[in-house]
Amino acid sequence: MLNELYQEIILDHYRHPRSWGELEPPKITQEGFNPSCGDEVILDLRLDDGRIEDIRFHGRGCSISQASASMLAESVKGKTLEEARALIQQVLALVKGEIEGDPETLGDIVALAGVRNFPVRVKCATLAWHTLEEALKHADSYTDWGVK
Amino acid sequence: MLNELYQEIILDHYRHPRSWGELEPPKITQEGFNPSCGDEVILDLRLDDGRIEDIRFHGRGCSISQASASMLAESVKGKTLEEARALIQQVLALVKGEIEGDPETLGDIVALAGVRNFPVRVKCATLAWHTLEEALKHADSYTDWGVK
Amino acid sequence: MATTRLAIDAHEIRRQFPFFQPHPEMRSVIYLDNAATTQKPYAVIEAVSHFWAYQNANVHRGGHGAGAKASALYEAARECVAKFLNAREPAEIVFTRGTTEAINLVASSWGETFVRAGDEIIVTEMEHHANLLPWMRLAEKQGATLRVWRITDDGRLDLDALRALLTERTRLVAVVHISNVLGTVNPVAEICRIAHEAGARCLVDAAQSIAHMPVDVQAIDCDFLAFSGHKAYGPTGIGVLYAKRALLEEMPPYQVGGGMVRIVSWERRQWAEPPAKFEAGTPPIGEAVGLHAALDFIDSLGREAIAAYEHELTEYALRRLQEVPGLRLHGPVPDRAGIFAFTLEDIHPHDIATVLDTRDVAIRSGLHCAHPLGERLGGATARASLAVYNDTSHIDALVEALHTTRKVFGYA
Amino acid sequence: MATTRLAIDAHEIRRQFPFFQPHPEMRSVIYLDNAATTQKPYAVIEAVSHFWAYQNANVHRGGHGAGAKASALYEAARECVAKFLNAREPAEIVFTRGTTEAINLVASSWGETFVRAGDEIIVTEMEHHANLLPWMRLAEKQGATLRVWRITDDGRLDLDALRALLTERTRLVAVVHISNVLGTVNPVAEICRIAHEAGARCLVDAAQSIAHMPVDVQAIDCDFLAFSGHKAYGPTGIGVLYAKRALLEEMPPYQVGGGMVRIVSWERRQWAEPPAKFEAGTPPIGEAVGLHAALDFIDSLGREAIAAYEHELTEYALRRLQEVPGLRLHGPVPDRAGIFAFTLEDIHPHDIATVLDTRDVAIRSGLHCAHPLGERLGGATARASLAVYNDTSHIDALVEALHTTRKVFGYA
Ligand SMILES: Cc1ncc(COP(=O)(O)O)c(C=O)c1O
Ligand SMILES: Cc1ncc(COP(=O)(O)O)c(C=O)c1O
Repeated sequence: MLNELYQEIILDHYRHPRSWGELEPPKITQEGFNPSCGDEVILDLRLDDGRIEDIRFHGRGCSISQASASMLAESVKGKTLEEARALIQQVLALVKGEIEGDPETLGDIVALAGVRNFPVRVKCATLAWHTLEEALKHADSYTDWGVK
Repeated sequence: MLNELYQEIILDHYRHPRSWGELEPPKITQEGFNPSCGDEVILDLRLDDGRIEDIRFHGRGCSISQASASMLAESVKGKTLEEARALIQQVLALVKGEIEGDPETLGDIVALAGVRNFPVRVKCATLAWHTLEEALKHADSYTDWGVK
Repeated sequence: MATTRLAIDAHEIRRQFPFFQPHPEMRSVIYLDNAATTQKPYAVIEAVSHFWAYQNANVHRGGHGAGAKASALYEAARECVAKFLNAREPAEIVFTRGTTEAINLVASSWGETFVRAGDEIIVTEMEHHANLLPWMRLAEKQGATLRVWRITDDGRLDLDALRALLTERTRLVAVVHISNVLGTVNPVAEICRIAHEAGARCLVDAAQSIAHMPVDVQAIDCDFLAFSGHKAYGPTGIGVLYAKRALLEEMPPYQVGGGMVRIVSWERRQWAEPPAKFEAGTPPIGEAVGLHAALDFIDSLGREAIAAYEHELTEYALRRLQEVPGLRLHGPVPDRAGIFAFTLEDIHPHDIATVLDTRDVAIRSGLHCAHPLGERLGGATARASLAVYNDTSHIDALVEALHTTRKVFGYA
Repeated sequence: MATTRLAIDAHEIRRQFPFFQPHPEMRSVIYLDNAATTQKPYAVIEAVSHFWAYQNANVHRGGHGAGAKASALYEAARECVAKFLNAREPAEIVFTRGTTEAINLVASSWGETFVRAGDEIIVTEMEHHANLLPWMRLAEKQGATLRVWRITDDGRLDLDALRALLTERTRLVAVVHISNVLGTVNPVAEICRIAHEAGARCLVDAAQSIAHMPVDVQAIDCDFLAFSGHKAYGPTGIGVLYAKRALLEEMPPYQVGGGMVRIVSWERRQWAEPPAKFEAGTPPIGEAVGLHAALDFIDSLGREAIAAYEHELTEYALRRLQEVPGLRLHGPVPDRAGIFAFTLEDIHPHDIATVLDTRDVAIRSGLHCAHPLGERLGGATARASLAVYNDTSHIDALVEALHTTRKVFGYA
């Protein structure tokens, strides 16, 4: 069970986060916070023509929350808003055990399914995804990507 | 037991309090209050030459607290401070069941012994007496009886 | 009284309470002091004991499974309260020590932020100190004015009198749902509507109504509502403040400490979201579990059924009390709740209570923490108050003991 | 470790706790989160249940025997606390919800009365939010200045640094007795003496010391002291503020409501005497009964014996923890209490706690409600904390689980 939670790929993303850092403005910044454990994920996005043109993240917290953010950043870059929204739903369902993950389409992300047996850690795995969901909610209301 | 508590003499003092009212200045006023039930007794005293020259009381509360105050006022008027202090100690001991009361010396006051079986009501019976005790504590420090 | 017509069987209900079981150390008591506090069913006592025995851990900021489970139990209690009150969401429920703390919280946090010099606060003449002193103090502190909404001679509130009191400076109307002395059931939904029309907020003190009738915050449309667990078959140490989400958002914290803050550095602080923002320190966790069980107990009987049953019992009590010569009952008749404050001849209420106590009938005497109302009524009163486990035999015992009291005091 | 030399037999003590008994629904847990909250002995759970079942009534303003008995139990709890702390009289003991409320009470009532613009308050860098945020807020409100008494690199307080901070404008020194992160035991008696010499008051946060060593308010000579029941084997929902009588006399009430007022009319109010003045509304009655039982439990073991036992266990833990490669322990060594905040390699503390939880070892992770200290230490830590029912086998299990954690994260 533990080995499922802390798979090599999770630890790798934790130790070597992809797309770590902040974007230069103009950008959308969305902060995510898990009050029950203090985990923090901050996403910087640049949208263009209905696509996530660039994305970076920073934050602090456990391996799960940070690895999950790293996987998110890696996987949604270049996707359309619609594709990103669909992916979010898929990942949330995966993590909650509602669907089985397809490694073909999800790649590294399937490793997040390991939290299923750790109810307390589900929120760590979903934090980044909920944060992106929140950011995209407002996507239509941005006229200038640099200012909220 | 009830009939011991509410003896005829108690009800008589309750309905026809002796020495009810206030004194004209100069006087000592001492307030007594029982926070557990709200009973109130206010004593007005005039001392002269080491004696309780005059005393009045007013207040509000149950039959026990008011009858006890009435008995007090009736019995200490004219007594020396020393005699009054001795009487207070005797009454407190009586009410707490530490001594048997002598009707010869105590008169009506023996009726207060009826509270012994009602622990909650002991404070009602002792309120006036503790109030007098408090007033006499300061007796030596009064130079002018009108001003505390 | 045909209790069989109703779903409530008080005798059956008393079997759910250890207090009413024969016990070698205790004399059995006819308990008519429910407005002060109610007895607790086994279900509540056992839920609390079970928590202390096997589920105990602190909430917030996990680390281990026991902590996560305790947090889940604590939040489940909040959800239960939210449903019980028909709040829009659990975040509108703040746990406090009781009604008193809930109202102090509002007076301090909301009041000191939104009530300014020259503003007005309306309180009724029948308020308990808990819904009076916080507003008196706030008014003094802010230089605001307290306006007293007087009661009618039969112990009711007149809505036209409220309309006459409301001005554009009125910030709040503070009103008790059921008076803990008069038994008056106030039309709080109408009061809120009238207050809102005038641009004022409305706080409802539901301490005496919560366990005795349906209380729906959306139907009432109050801005704030407060109650205590211990008057609703639950433990002491816990109560509830309901407030509309938008109000909680704009209110500053009340107490500050652990659990109500997101970030603290020497330079800056960021408060947590409501309701956490208002729950500094370790909350009453075991007590929340107990309150949850208490509300489940109430729901197992049904609040409509409880109200109907207590209504019939109240009618019976009114009839029987009126038979006692020299008994003067305060409050409206017949339309009222099961709280009966009265005097009997010239017998002081403490003496009434003492005589009744020797007959194992437990009532309360005094000013019932509503001194201004007490003054209006002419001083202390004796008070009997009902709960769902009482029945007509208890009223009979009360009346019998009142006759005894008359005799002890020499009345024919 | 020769536990036989000591009067404490942890195995025997665990038999007094249901939490440590085999239970069909529960996995047995090695509980090392005692700084968050302790488990409860049968004696406490039963005292509380017994109260709810057979002794329940509201306190204050009698009327019946049950009420008088409940009041007596409540006041007996206060006397018990007074003796436990060696206070001069029970009136110096105010019941609160916990440490957090006790300190908020002082900051609000005493602070807003006696701290003026330009005054100074000293807090240490190792304070829990409960003894930090109230002073931050007070300083802002009053225009006073918060001075931070920094810790040394080994996690102690330097008394000369305090002397350098004190000025004639210093009104208060707020200091924790035992740090809930570092385990540092602060010399509070000396700190009080130095504060008093400079004309300042001193408040001691005894949340982490109360159940682990003798605490004598006259020996410490603190002006205020606060602790929580739930960290001392008692229930949640109750805590204690000790304050010197003269201070309570001159402090205005904190919350207002029933029970803390003698007379209320529309024109005037007269507050009750302390401690009633500070206990508005129905107090935590059942919780006070539980706290009484909890302090009796502690006294049945003896605080000297507890301190000696936990000291030996702490020494053992320090030795064993130092064997774990990559483990970095915060706080002073060797002279400290049984609270161990640490990091392990680059493994995030939440992950440490999760791995330990799978091994049924319950610890806590995070910033432990002491954010400024957390910043100083470099972020979140894992924290294990001891109580009298722990023994060396628990430390062994902790160390074993830490080795497992290393392995899971790929450390040899
Ligand atoms: C040192 C210290 N002070 C204060 C507190 C707050 O105690 P409570 O949450 O019981 O109010 C704690 C407990 O977390 C603590 O460890
Ligand atoms: C109408 C009313 N409001 C408020 C209170 C105060 O409740 P608590 O003492 O539980 O805070 C009471 C109970 O005495 C009450 O009857």
